[in-house]
Amino acid sequence: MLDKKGIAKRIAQELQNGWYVNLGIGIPTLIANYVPEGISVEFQSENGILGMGPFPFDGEEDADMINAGKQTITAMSGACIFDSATSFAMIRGQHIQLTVLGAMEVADNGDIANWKIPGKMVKGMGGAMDLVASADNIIVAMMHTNKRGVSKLLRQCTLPLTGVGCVKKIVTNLAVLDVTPNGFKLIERAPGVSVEEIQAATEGRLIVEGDIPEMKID
Amino acid sequence: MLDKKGIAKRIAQELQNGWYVNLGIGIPTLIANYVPEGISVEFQSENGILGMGPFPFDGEEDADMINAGKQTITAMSGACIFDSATSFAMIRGQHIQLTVLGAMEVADNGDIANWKIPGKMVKGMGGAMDLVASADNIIVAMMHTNKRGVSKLLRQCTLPLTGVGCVKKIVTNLAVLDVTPNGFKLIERAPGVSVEEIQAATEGRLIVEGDIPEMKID
Amino acid sequence: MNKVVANAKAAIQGIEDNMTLMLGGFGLCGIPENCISALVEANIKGLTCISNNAGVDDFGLGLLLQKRQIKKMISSYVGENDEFERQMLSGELEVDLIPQGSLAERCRAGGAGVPAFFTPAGYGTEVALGKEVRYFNGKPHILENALTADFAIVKAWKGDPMGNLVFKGTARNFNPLMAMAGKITIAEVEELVEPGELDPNFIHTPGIFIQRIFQGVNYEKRIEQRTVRQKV
Amino acid sequence: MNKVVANAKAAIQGIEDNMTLMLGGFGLCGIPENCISALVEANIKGLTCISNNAGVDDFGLGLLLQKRQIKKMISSYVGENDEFERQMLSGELEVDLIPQGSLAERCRAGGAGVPAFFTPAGYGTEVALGKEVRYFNGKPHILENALTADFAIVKAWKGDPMGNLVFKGTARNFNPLMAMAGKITIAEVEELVEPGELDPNFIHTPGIFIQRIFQGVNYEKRIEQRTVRQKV
Repeated sequence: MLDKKGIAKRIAQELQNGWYVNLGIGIPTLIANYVPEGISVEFQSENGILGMGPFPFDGEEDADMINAGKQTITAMSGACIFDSATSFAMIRGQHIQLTVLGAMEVADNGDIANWKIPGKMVKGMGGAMDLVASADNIIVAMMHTNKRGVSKLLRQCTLPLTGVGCVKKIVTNLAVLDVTPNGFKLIERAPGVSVEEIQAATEGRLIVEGDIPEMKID
Repeated sequence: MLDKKGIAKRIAQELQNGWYVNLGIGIPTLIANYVPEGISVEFQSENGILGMGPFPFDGEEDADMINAGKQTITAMSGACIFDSATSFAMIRGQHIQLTVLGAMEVADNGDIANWKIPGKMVKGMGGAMDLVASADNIIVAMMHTNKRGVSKLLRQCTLPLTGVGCVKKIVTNLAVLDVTPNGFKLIERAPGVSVEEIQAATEGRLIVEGDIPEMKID
Repeated sequence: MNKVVANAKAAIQGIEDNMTLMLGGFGLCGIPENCISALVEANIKGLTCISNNAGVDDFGLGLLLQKRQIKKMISSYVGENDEFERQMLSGELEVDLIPQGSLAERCRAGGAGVPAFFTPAGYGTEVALGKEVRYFNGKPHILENALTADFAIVKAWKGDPMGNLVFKGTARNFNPLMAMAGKITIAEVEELVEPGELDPNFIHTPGIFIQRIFQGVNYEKRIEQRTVRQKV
Repeated sequence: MNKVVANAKAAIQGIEDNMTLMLGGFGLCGIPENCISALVEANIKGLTCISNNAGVDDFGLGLLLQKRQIKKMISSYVGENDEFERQMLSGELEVDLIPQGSLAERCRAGGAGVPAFFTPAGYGTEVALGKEVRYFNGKPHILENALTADFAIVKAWKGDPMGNLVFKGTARNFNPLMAMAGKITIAEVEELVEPGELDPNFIHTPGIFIQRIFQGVNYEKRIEQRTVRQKV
């Protein structure tokens, strides 16, 4: 089974040279720490920066330099700054090659819910609806089940949707899965996790074809 | 009767302090030379500059600084440069207080035709259609009749339209006229021009109420 | 052309109860601190505020929420604010949540004279309820309307008396878009410079979009999430 | 991320007969001179060119017209070009004339993932034929579609290897918008600078929109209307 770092490391293996990447808050943010050797990517934050760098050194924080999670950040050499409309022009116009975000639920048709629990506090969708509706390549990073052990990979979402039919790939603490027209297709198992365990934790349709390899994570 | 300079001088009297103004090619361009004392306006050129200044001194031309007529220009102190989408955001978004342009024909309902003569060379509308469709305050600067002596102030335009019902005021070599729901309303006569002469040169409905004063031009 | 006013109090003249305001900023970054304080002091009520976020309990728009000056918030993300939550759950506060990219584009459209446009964001969700759906290249889109405001209030780094503005870093965010969409737009700046001091080639917001400008005072520029690393 | 190619010839690899190109510039100001020469040399035919103007007889897109490489022009203003006139009147050249502001906004929309938007420009004219009309605030608007291109070719003043661009003066014009709307966008620059040399806060076109960049040579930068005044 993977921890959050492990999920981030596994998704980092998907990065390709020259990609522009938008990372959501939470597990996705960790991916920036595990970019493979020899791969050069640029991170976009939807509040208006491309070429986002690491956190500033203590004492060098600049209130005018934050990411979409409102964390203080730095800019890499070759970075650029722009307004929110230009930022979402990049996103909506499909100039971003990969979007990674968290989810509360994913359905086996690619629907995603991650912004609202009716009756509880509604914080808002932020940029998530633009991201999922626009990106060709969306990976969801999340735990396979919620805190009560209930599957988050469902036949149908129960929460209000963020986007429809948009998720392409899911990386959880248990598995890597592709979203196909016939449901979740199991691609890899997390180290030490059996197909049966994944099946048991997946409420939506799960496709298991042939031998399922175990992930390779350093 | 006014010459082209006179038309420009008369229109310059309409300028109000703090206005942003877009001047078309031809007579309108001359208006910049006659801004009244104490009035501060800024000229926009739709290819992407606000705060357009006079022509450069001989030898100081910059190929990268032109106006919409492709003439070399300078920038005033406090000018700014922007792309064509931002430029037309200013125009379409009604941030420009006055647009002055020439016309081949104006109808007494405010329709204007100034971009195409079927069967002859078509040069294109450039920014004229955006300007006339967007501006609240459009003045047409033109000669009252064409070279063959035919009226350009018509009951109905005969040429393909640039915009419908948009012209508010017309300044010609003979008169100042407002466009009203009932036709062209005569406001002022050019020096030495009689109401009868204006009537004879106007094909569209002309409204003459009371004494029509003569323009005051320095 | 001189658009300089003395201070925030002078700048907000004409803002009345029940008006619609746009306020720039993302989180607490790039917010018009001086004007928010002046609005609190003037105790203007019943406001509809269009702003990506709603501040925190004791800063930014949270100050207006505390005094119940806001009737309705139009935002994309409104976490980090207990008083907001309380007012929303109790029904005191109306809230209209909008995808962030649609919010940005709707402000720009409002300023650019584009009354409506199609976007894929929100299709198939609550956001699309009651909105026209149309397919382009086989992909569903919804029609979104432009947003405008009685007053837009933005915060810039530098500005000149004609209203030309330059922003710093990610404090730019929504400010240039909202600047376009106000019937009257107020800019507060950290530094008011002489005319001609800003390079015409590098101005973020052309002065034409600004009606009033002043140099603000006592900027706190609070940081919401101070994240740092240690020097090795 | 290094997007630098050797020269115009390398940059235009992949442009084939019958493709659609966008070319930046207004008149002869800010046009991609090097790439136009390379297209002439490569003798690519049947092109659809989206460009505000069509050059003059012996410069700019006029060079492609002379060699009959252009099948269709999509522009707002095409005067100043006798060969253009001849080809259009003889029916050799298709021409689609678009209001200048709609052209700019349609390119931006193409790059921004906005498939269509409403604009008042052209309502009641030939431009509106066959287009949907809708009233907003009592004013008629027409629906315009986004424009995209197989390749967009832009000219900037300075650029870095990641594709970040800075333009000079009114040579900016359509270049930043078309840069957004190309499936592949080529930037030719007067000066290719080192990474980090351009201030992140003052970049006109973010590198994300650019796929190939090179430093051009022998810029003529011809002036169409040399207008000057004399020193007194």
